[in-house]
Parts: sequence; structure tokens; C-alpha cells
Amino acid sequence: MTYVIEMRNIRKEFPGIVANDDITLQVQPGEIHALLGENGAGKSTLMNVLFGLYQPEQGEIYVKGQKVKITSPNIAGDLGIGMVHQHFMLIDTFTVTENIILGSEPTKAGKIDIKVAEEQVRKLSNQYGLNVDPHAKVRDISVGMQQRVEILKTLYRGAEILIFDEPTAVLTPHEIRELMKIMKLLVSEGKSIILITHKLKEIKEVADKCTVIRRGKGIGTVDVADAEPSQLASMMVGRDIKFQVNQEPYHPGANVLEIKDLTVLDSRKVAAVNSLSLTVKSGEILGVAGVDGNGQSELIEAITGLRKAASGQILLNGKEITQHRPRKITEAGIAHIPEDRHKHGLVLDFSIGHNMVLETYYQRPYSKAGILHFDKIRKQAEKLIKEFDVRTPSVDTPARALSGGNQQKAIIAREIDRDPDLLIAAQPTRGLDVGAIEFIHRRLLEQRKNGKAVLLISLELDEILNLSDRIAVIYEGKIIDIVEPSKVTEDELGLLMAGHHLKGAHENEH
Amino acid sequence: MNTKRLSGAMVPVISVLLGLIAGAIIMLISGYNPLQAYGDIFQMVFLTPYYSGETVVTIIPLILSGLSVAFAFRAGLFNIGVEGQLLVGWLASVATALLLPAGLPKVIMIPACIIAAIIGGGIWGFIPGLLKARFKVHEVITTIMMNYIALHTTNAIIRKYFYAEGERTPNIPDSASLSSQFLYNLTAGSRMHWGIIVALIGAVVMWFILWRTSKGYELRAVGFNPDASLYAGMNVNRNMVLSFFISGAFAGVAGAMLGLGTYHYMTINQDFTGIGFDGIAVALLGLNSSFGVILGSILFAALETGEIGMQSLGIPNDLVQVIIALIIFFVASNYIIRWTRDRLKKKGGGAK
Amino acid sequence: MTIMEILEIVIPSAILSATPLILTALGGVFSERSGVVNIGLEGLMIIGAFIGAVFTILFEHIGLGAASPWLALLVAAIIGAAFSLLHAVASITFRADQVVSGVAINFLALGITVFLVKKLFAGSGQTPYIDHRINKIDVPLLHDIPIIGPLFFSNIAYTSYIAIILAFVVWYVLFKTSFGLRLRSVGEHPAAADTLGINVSRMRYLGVALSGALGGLGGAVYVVTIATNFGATTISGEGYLALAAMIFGKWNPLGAMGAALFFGFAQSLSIIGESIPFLKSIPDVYLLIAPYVLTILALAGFVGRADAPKASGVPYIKGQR
Amino acid sequence: SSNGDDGSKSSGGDKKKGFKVAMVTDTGGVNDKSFNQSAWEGLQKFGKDNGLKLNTDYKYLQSNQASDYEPNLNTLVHNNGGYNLIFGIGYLMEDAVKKVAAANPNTHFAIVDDVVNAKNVTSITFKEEQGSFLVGVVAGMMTKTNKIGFVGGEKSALIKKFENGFKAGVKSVNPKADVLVQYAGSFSAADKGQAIANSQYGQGADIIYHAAGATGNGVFNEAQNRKKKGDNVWVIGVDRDQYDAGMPEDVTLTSMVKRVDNAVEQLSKDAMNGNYHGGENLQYGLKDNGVGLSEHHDHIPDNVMKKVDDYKKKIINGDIKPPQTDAEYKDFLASLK
Ligand SMILES: Nc1ncnc2c1ncn2[C@@H]1O[C@H](COP(=O)(O)OP(=O)(O)OP(=O)(O)O)[C@@H](O)[C@H]1O
Ligand SMILES: Nc1ncnc2c1ncn2[C@@H]1O[C@H](COP(=O)(O)OP(=O)(O)OP(=O)(O)O)[C@@H](O)[C@H]1O
Ligand SMILES: [Mg+2]
Ligand SMILES: [Mg+2]
Repeated sequence: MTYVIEMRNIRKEFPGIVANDDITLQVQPGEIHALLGENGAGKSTLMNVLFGLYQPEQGEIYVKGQKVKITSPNIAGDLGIGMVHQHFMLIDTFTVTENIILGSEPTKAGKIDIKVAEEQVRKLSNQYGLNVDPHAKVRDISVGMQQRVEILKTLYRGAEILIFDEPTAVLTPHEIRELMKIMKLLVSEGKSIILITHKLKEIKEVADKCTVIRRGKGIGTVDVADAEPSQLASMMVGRDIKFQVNQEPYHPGANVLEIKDLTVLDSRKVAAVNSLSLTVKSGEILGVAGVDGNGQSELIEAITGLRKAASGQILLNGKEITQHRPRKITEAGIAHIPEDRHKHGLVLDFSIGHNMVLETYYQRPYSKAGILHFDKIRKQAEKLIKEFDVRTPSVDTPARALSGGNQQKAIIAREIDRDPDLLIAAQPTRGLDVGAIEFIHRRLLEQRKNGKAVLLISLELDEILNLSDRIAVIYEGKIIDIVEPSKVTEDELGLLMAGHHLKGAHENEH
Repeated sequence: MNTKRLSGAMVPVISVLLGLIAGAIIMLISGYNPLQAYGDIFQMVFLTPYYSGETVVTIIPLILSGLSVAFAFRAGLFNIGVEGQLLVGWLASVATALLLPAGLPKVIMIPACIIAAIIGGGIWGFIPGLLKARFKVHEVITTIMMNYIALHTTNAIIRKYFYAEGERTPNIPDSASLSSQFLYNLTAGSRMHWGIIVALIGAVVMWFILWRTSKGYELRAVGFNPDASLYAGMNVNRNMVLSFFISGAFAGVAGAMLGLGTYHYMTINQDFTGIGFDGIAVALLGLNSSFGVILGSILFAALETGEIGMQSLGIPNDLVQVIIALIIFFVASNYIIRWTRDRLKKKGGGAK
Repeated sequence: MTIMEILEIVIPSAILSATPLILTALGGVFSERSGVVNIGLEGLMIIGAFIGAVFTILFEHIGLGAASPWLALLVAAIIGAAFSLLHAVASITFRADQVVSGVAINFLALGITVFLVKKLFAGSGQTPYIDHRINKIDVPLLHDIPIIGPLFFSNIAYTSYIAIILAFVVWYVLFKTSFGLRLRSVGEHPAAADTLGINVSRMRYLGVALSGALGGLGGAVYVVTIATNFGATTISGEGYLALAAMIFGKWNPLGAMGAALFFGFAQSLSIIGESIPFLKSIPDVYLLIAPYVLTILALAGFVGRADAPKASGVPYIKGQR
Repeated sequence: SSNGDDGSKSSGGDKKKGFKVAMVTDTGGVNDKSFNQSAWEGLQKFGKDNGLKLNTDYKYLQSNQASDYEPNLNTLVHNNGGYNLIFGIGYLMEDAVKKVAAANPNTHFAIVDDVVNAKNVTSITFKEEQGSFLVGVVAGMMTKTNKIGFVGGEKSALIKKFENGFKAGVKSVNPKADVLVQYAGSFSAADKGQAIANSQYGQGADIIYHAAGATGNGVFNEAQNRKKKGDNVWVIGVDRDQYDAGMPEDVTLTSMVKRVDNAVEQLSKDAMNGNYHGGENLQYGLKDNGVGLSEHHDHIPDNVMKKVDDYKKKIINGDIKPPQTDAEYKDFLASLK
């Protein structure tokens, strides 16, 4: 039988690292083939090789039995290979249609025939149930829709083989389920799919085969139907994994954070947070669950002083902090693990050591009379690096050079070390592998144990369910319900997040 | 670590060499003798006291102008407004010298004039800074506009309040002068003045502010990543304005050096001095570091003084401009050097 | 003077002096939209002005007469494009800091042109005057239309119409054609464009080359319609004004044109101001700085924030995250 | 004096015998089509006529920035064994000439367009107001619209002499004529020159006199444009015969020439013969043909030329003293009534 894709003995090196070491991948027509591996295992690299973005040092690629040389995405496209990238490759300021047709635009006398293009997009969108608005600007649409645009981009180019690189990392459970449906529809239409993920559950649900990669080496390919999740996990990591769960008894203390009737406008002057009220107590982790874009970011920004509140009150330990400057709020006892570590969390061009005092550099002992004391800063950095196991060649290494997981650990070290009364953790484990996630979860639980308050905002339902004492569900800028994790199923939570109240009438149907 | 830093510093050095070689090729093509030309420049600038002194005279405002640009760059800002800030600083220093009683001692007079220049240049930098912070107006446009406003305004003020025959201000009193008989004798009658101390202090001040103070930490953080700075509790807008003020202040002091040292008066300028634009090049040549700016200024000034020698050889002085441009190109394209080096290594060393 | 009389003087003059700025700013739009910052517009104008003068003289010499300046414009655009490739090579292929490379372009252009003028014209610092300029004309028929005739169709050079038409053409190209879509895509998100098989380097080279062509054209138009010869000071600051016009116009061709016209208008207004009785008493320094102050006020007051193309100034390195 | 490179490696030694003369341009450079160029032409003529060698016996140095003036002058003091007479061209060099002359009492200097009081400096100035007065007479008589324009570069005392002399000439022959005066604020802004000319012609002026360097290029351009369209407009050029700048439309009515070349040549000759005129201020006016109308004045009718000659005589014999400053112009106007 011929494989639709066969990659044989692929080797790809980067300076100082072998990202792919003799990997073989065989994909049959009409199957969903999962590619499983830890962060940095080499999954994206392998797919980038297949997509023509990288040239392998060794190895051969066959498409439908034909030996091919894929030297550019153009050639991959001609061979019917399409890729939905891990980091979306969309142009914010362009419309959905423009993003889709870019590079192979229908033209009439040199002019883009936008009518025809939109029609084609609409047709494809309907055919696969993708439901996108061809006119919308990409920056105005949800992450889920952005991903469907990415899928449309490949379909528009007539892709037969679709590569999905960690497509679910940014999606809500509902969206994930939709995506699974779409994938199944695609294979039923005769397309083949390579699915990269480190979520075992998803593999169990949709994939037919699974190839596991560890540290650049192929570990093996299994039939998903025959494999236990635990088996896959240990293939992936090379050891057994314990998932952290919040098991300690729940003894909440006084209110640390009180939010009353808070309204916050987003950049477009629309109320993103809409008279929202919420309290977080000491000794608890309050999880905020919600579909991305329901006001979570604005809520955090308002609490931390990065965005002005339009109305309402925010109290920390009973003292008003509404409209205070970020510095005052930080000093009052709030620490914040930001959702975008590159944008907010780090000055990438500073050394990792200097990043460790980003909020405290002006205080003793790091600076006296306006003069920095580097020995003290270095000492502090070294302490944190050791305590939080931040893997870096030295304190002086630029933050930019650290891997994502280690950057995140550095931020968490910095924030927790300030011993805050309230720790706001926004997407603290996004994109990290299980090892790193385990570590971070343990730290969050420690905070709780020490009698601190933790406000956890996450799109990962597992994370919310495992760690929280209470779960607040945010929908359209309001907390529509607060539930206990033990008394709610993932499905129920999903419904809430979609705006459906659990008991009683369906008020917010759509 | 150390070797890495060293190779970083090698880049401008190699660029300078490549620029000089390219200049030599142009001279050869145009029928001049490059060895003689460079030899003469070297001999003139480094071995003849008078021209050494004059080179220093050129170096002084150039260092300060380069520091101005470099400081702004470090804070994430592009200051094309050095020309204007320099003119304002020049006028502020000269006006102060003329308005204060001439009998004041030097220790009061000179600092007063320099402070006036700091304030003058600083304000001229402050305005684009404020406009950027407050109204998000792109600093490149405002600084360009502020240059023209400075040119016409300083001329008008001189005409109205400080006019002396010869289209300039009167001479400043000796008590405000940075010149000295000692340096004059030392350099066989050049205009070299104590401003070189001021420029070097300026370089130290910039280094100190940026790398030793918590304010400098803040300014650099804001320059690299305003979002993270805001997150970390810094006042991004205020820092932006402050950076522009300090940058303008350096430029203003550059102007004071012309007023108190080089000329002892201010002329009604028909055009910009060019020192501000050279400052951009010097800052970039010096990788935006204090020490680099000093080295860059020396190179620039040496080439500019060398022009006189080249003219005497009959070589059009515009060639120096071309050489300077090529050097800047090579510095900018430092990747070309890394690229070549990597190629060579691969060929020579084989696999590791 | 009546308002109409004032406008009849101010508007044609504003359009004339705005023309080189429009063209050059359009060049800037191309370059920056493709993701390459171009501080070197001044240098490109210098090259264009030099070529405009030298080739007009050359063509006159070989007897091409009134066609000479037009042909020289063409040559200036070509040489401008060629010269700008230096900036392209440095900033695209060799990942130079684009600001630095642009500054180098400015130095280099001035040095080389003055050097060449001296070589070509027996040591002279400037070229002789050209005999055949592109003249201001009254457009047949149209200039008789009341009100708009005297304002927009009299006393105007065809090059101004060309510039204005080009602004619309550039707008059309950028926003309606696949070339434009691709050019903008590499300026916004080169990695995305790359995955769709668009050759990022090639698009950027084209963007820069077009800026060279238009900048060269701008400089040459300045010479054949205004300056009539070339020397070291012929272009002094016009390129920077064009840069400002591009930013003022928010990287939009029509915006850039509007901004350039605004500059021209502010300047001619300040000139006519000295002849208007009630403005006459104002010290002339206020009129001299008026165009620049007006620009700042306009930016601060109602234009506000403009977002540059996202990837502008960032070298694209394949595969880098 | 002890400073600088004495360049003694070149021929040197016979300094006393061979007379050497050189000049330093201001930032305009030797081909500014203005006084720098004119001065260099004078020096070249002197050099050729006397069999001197270019670049050793006579030469120029160009200044790229104002800060080059002093080192350039100093270079010439020592270069090639030292020049006997060194010209600084332009008022901008006043201070530099003063300083370098003071430091080098054995070298002779000359400054053009300004006065430096020192034993070893000869000052050469021109009575621009006299020449300007004459072209003012031409303009005043020839205007059909009774509107005349004056375009200045920078508003300096020097350019004011042009302006006031010109206005006085106009008013002397045509009291009804109105002179529109505008300064561009720059000597290198052709676009502004054109815009100003456009405005002045647009307001009805038919003759414009410019004293604005390269800014004047724009004035010529505007006039040529208008002439081509059939308007009868003129430009009066400045400094040298600007006939060529007005071609091919032939818009140059005449030019107010300033014979810097003659003055430089004359002083060089005198100096070679031992008379350096040290400490003197040589003022060149109509009397010495230092200023005046250019040779190209075909478009000026004879009756006007006659009037010009009348006035020339009156100025030479002192009956009329054209004003230099605004204040003098006011007085002059009052005296007309
Ligand atoms: N362009 C590059 N230059 C250098 N190293 C790279 C590059 N791209 C990837 N790597 C390295 O190659 C290894 C494999 O990376 P890759 O992105 O393929 O991992 P991955 O399995 O997709 O991980 P993740 O789950 O985090 O997406 C990593 O160590 C990574 O740091
Ligand atoms: N483009 C690149 N050029 C050079 N080095 C790179 C590049 N991309 C990644 N690296 C290096 O590769 C390593 C892994 O990077 P990556 O971002 O894939 O880490 P990660 O898989 O997210 O790590 P973690 O396991 O901590 O989550 C890091 O040391 C990083 O510095
Ligand atoms: Mg990763
Ligand atoms: Mg990956």
C-alpha cells in the first residue's frame, strides 16, 4: 500500500541541537495521524520540513509514493500539503478573505476579483461547516474563527494533506469539539490529517495512528485504538507522570480581593467587563473559566492598573485600589503572571538576572539613592534561578535566549517571591509541556497552602478543575455563575461558558 | 562571554577598515594615490599639533551629538532633532554669557551657560517627547519640524536681541570661554578648548545614568519593551519624555561647545550645522555606547580634518563623505561580516 | 487682495512645491509597506535631482530639445531604483539596521553626486542651468472653468498631475491588486507570507526599488520644475519632509499626498502672508516657522496615532521565531 | 609664528622671490555662481596672466562647514611654504580672518564683503547699494504695472544694502511704483524662491530683482514659465551676469554685478608689486566699476540707459547717496518729497 506521506530517516539540525534525528513518519490516506511529543521534541520542526520551510540534512520524503524534494511552501502546496501553524500565520489588518487568498488571488485584469474570492471562501466555509465571515478583519474575530481561517487557507489551496500544529492549545472545549468534528468531516471527504498535540485525550478521541517523538528521536508508531493513554504518556516523556490535584482541605479566610460592579471598556470603547462583582479569599484558588475574549484580559488589566476602570470598585484587603497606578497596586500586594510573557512579562533584551527585579529594582537593597547595586540583584537572581529551577546558562544570559518554559518559570519565580497577598495567574501554563505544568501547578498550590489568595484565569478546563476551590464562569464580561469543581462536570462547565445557565431558564442562548 | 563581546566590538573596526578600503578603491579609480592620501591624513591629524587640536575641536560637539542620539536610541526613541536642539543650546549658552555680568568668575559663568544649554536643548527635546507621550505623534516628524523651527527662531532672536555686525552675536566675555592659552600653545594655535572635558564627562554621565542608576534601568526597559515596563509599574510616558529631555540636553551642550569653545559667539545660520546628522552616524558606529560614540567621533573628526589635507592633494573633499557613508553601510550591514566569517570558518575549520 | 486672488496664487504654488514631496512620499509608502524603513529618501531625491539635471543637459546636448527633461525623469527613476538597491541589499539581504542604512544612503548620495558633478563639469560645484524645463501651463479648456479653473488648471505643471494620478495609482496597486496585497503582507507578517509561498525578499526588494524610482523621480521633478540646476544644496531637507508626509499620511498613498499638499499649502500661505495687510505686521519669523508649527499642531490635534506596518524595520530571517 | 605644518618638503625656500596667493571659500564653494566663483575667477586670471602655477602658486581651499574657515586659513599660512596673500571670501569669514591674521602678523590677508581692522588685513567691500540703485532706476522706469518685486535670501545687513539701494532707485524715478519685498530665509531654497516670485508676479509685479543666491534660481524659473506663457515679466540678476540663468526665454533684464574678480585680481597685482594695502578698506563702487549693470542689457531702451548713466554720474560725484539701511532709506524717501 502507498502512504500518502512518507518521511524516511529525517535529520534536521539547528546550531547546537539536533531537532530531528532519524525520524520516520508514515501516513495513510484518509487517516488522522497524531504526532505526540513534549515541548521541544521536534514535532514542529518535522512538519516544517514537510512543508518546505526547512531543508533536512538527511532523509527522504515521498508523497503518494513519489519521491519529492520540498524546497518551499509553494512546492508543498502544489503537492497538496497544507499546514495550520502553531502560531497563527494571519495578518491582523487584512480581512478573512484577503488572508485566505494571499499568494493565489483570483484576478481580473490585474485587479483582485474580491467578489469571486469572497464567494469561493463562503462556499468552502459552508462545505466544511467552518462558519467564517469573509469580510471581517482578522483582528476583530475570535481565536477559534482565526483557526478556521487557517484551515480555509489550506483548503482554498486544494490541500489533500493537512497538518495541524497544536490546534487546540488556544481553543475552548466547545471549539475543540467543533474542530474534532471538522477534522472528521475532512477525512471523510478523503483528506489526510497530521495532528500535533500533547493532549492524550484528543488523540484518543480522533486519531487513528500516533507517532511519538522524544528529544528529536522517533519512539514509535501505535494504533490509537490499542493504546492506553498512560502508555502514550510514558512513551512521550520517558517516565511516569503525576498530575497535580488540589486535594488539601479548603479553609478560606478573609476577603483579599473584592470587586464591586466593575465595568471596563476595551480598546474599542465597548464594555468588555460589565458591572462584574467577585471576591477572592485568602487560602483559596479562585478559577475563572470562560471562552477567550469574554473580558478576562480586561478584568486582569483593570485589577493590576494597566487599564482604567470605567466604573465600580476594586478593594485589596479592604482598601480601595481602583484607578491606582500599577506600581501602587504592586506595592499593595498583588503579583501578576501575565498571559503574554513576551509582551508583558519580560524585557527580552535584558539579562534574565535583571528581569528578576523588574518590579523591585528601585527598592532597597537593589538600589540605594537611585544607584543600582548589581551584587544584590545578582544574588537575588541566583537565588530564584536555583529555587525555581530556571534552566539558563547564566544570570547574564538575555531572557530572549531562554526557552518558553524557562521564561515562564522565571516570571513565576519573580512574582511568587514577592510574597503577594493576591497572585493573579493568567494562562500560566499555556504551551508548556507536562513537566513544566506539573511544576507550576505545585507552586500555585503552595501559595494557597500558605494562606494566600490566587486568582487563576485559564482556558484549560483541566487546569481550572484540578486546581480551583471555586470556579467563576465569565461570560460577556459578567460572572454568570460560581460553582464548585467537585459538583460540576466538564460538559456543564462548557455550557456555562457558552452562556447557558445550568438550572432554570436559558437566558443567553445563541 | 568575553570573546563574544570582543567580536561584537570587532564589527565596527572591520567596517571602518572595509570603508577605508572601498574609499581607496574609489581613489585609485579616480586616479589618486590612496596611500598618500591616508598617510597625509594620519600624519596631519595625529602628528601635527595644530591639526590634532582642530580635530579635537570637531570631536567635542560630535561626541555630545552622538551621545544625544545614542541615549534616545537606548530609550527606544529616534532623535533626528539634534540639529535643532543643538542650535537652541548654542543660543542659550551664548545668550546667558552675554546677559550675565561679564565680571563673574569662570566657575560660575561656564556652568551657568552650560546649564542654560541643557535647559534649552532639553526643552527642544521635551516637546517631541511630550507630543509622543501625550498624542502618540511620531517623533521622527516632530523632531524634523522642530529643527526648522529652531533654525528660524534662533536666527530671529539673534537678529532682534543679540545682533552684532557680521550676522552674529557679539563675542562672549572671556569669563565664559572654554578656550585657554595653555591649549592654544600646546596645539600650535588651534582652537582646542576645555570642552573636551565636558564631552568626556558627558560620555561618563550617559554611561552612568543608563547603566548604574535605577532611572537608567527604567529608561532602558521602556526603550526595549514599553508594555512590560508598564506592567512593571513604570511610568512609560514620563520616562519617554525624560529620555527625550536628556537626549535634547546632550545636544544642547553640544551647541554650548560651539558657543563657548569653538566660536565664542553664535552666527545667524543659513543652514543646519550637520553635526546632528553626523551624530546619528557616530552613535550607530559606536553601537550606541558611550565609549563607542567617543571612538566614532574621533574617526569622523579625523576624516573631516583630513579633508583639508586631501584638498591639498587635489582630491575632491566629497570623497570623504563617500568614505564615511561606506563605513556606515558596513557597520549597518554587520551581518555581512558575520556571514563572511561563518563562511570562512565552515570552509577552514570543517565540522566541529 | 480678495480671497480668490489669494487662492489663485497660493494653490497652484502649493501644488507645485508639493509635487516632489508627493512622489517621494509615495516611494516611502512602497518601501515601508513592504517592511523596510526608508530614512534614505533624502538621498534618493539627491540622486534623482542630480540625474535629472545631468541627463536633461545631456539630452539637450544631443538635440532632444523639449523632450529632454521628460526623458531625464525616466532615467532618474531608473537610476534611483538602482541606487536604492544598495539600501535593499544592506537591509534585506544583510539584515542591516534599516535606519542606519538609510542614513548611509543620505551621506553617500550627497558625496557621490557632488563628487561626480565636479568630475563632469570641470571642477564646478553645480551643474549648468537646464534650458528645457517642464513648465507650468494653463490646461487647455479646463482653465476657463470658473473658480476651479484658476485654482487647479492654471499655472500648473503636468508633473503635478502625474504625481496626483500616481498617488491614486499607488493606492490602487497597494489595495486592489494582488501585487499590493502581497507587498503589504510582507510588511505586516513576513512569516505568514512566506508560508503562502510569497518570496519575502523579492517583494521587499521591489518595495525598496519602487521607493528608489519614485524618490529619484521626486528629486528630478524638483530640478526640472523648480531648481533648474543641481548643486550640493539643491535638495536640503525635502526628503525628510517627504518622510514626514508619509508618516503624517499614515502610510497611505492618498494620505501622503494630502500631507504633502498640506506642507506645500502651509508654505505658500506663509509666503503670501507677507503680502496680506493684516498679516504683514507679524514678524516674518512667525511666517517662516508657520508650516512646521502647523504640521505639529495638525498631528497633535486631529491626526493622532498612526500605526506603522507591523514588520517595518524588522529584517526577516527565515525560520526565526 | 610657530603653528602648523610648514609643508617645507615642497619647493619652499624661495618664498621671497615667488609670489603666492590663495583664497578660502565660504561654505558656498568655488562654484557658487556668486562671489566665491567670481573671486576665484579673478585669482585664476591673475595667476594665468603672471605665469603662476595652479595649486602651488595660486590655489583655493573650500570650506565645508563654518568651523573649517580657521583651519583652512591656517593651512594656507603654511602650505607650500606659505602664501603671501590669503583671501577670505565672504562676511562669514570675518572672525576667522581676524583671529588667524592676529596670530600670523607676517602673512597678509584680505577679506571680501566685510571689514577687519588689522595691519595685515585688507578689507574689500562693495557699494552694493549703488549698483542696486541703478537697477532700481531701470526697474522703476520699465515697469508697466508699477509693481516691482525684491527677493532676498537671508535678511542680513549685506542684503539690506541691495534692498534699500534698489528701492531708492525705483522711487527716484517712479514714486508711484510699489516694491514688494520678501526674504526667503535661505540662499538655497529654490522652491521658496519660485513660490515668492509666483506670489509677487501674481500680485502684478512685472520685474523682480533678487539677491538670494540659489534661491534666485526659483525666481528665474518662475519668470521663464510666465514668459513662455506670454507674460511680459523680467528678472534682474545679481552678483554676476545672470544672462545664462534667464535663457532660453531671455528673462534677464540685466544683472547687478559685483566685480569681486576685478577686486581680487587688482589687489593680487598690487600685492605682488609690494603694495598690500594693509589695514585699508578698499571700497569698490560705481566709480571703480566695482558694481554696476552687466554687459547684457539689450532689453533696456536707450532712454532708460541714459537715465541710468545720469544717475551713475550723480552717485559718483556724490550728489546722490543711495541708502544702505532701512533708516537711511526712510531719510532718502523723505528727501525725495
Ligand atoms: N529555528 C530554530 N533555530 C534553532 N533551534 C530551533 C529552531 N526551531 C526549533 N528549534 C529547536 O529545535 C527543537 C525542536 O523544536 P520544535 O519546535 O520542533 O519542538 P516541538 O516539538 O514543536 O515543541 P512544542 O511542543 O514546544 O511546539 C527545540 O529544541 C527548538 O528549540
Ligand atoms: N530561532 C531560534 N534561534 C536560536 N535558538 C532558538 C530559537 N528558537 C528556540 N531556540 C532555543 O531552543 C531552545 C528551546 O526553545 P523552545 O522555545 O522550543 O522551548 P520550549 O520547547 O518551549 O521549552 P520548554 O520545555 O521550557 O517549554 C531554547 O534554548 C531556545 O533558546
Ligand atoms: Mg515550545
Ligand atoms: Mg511546536
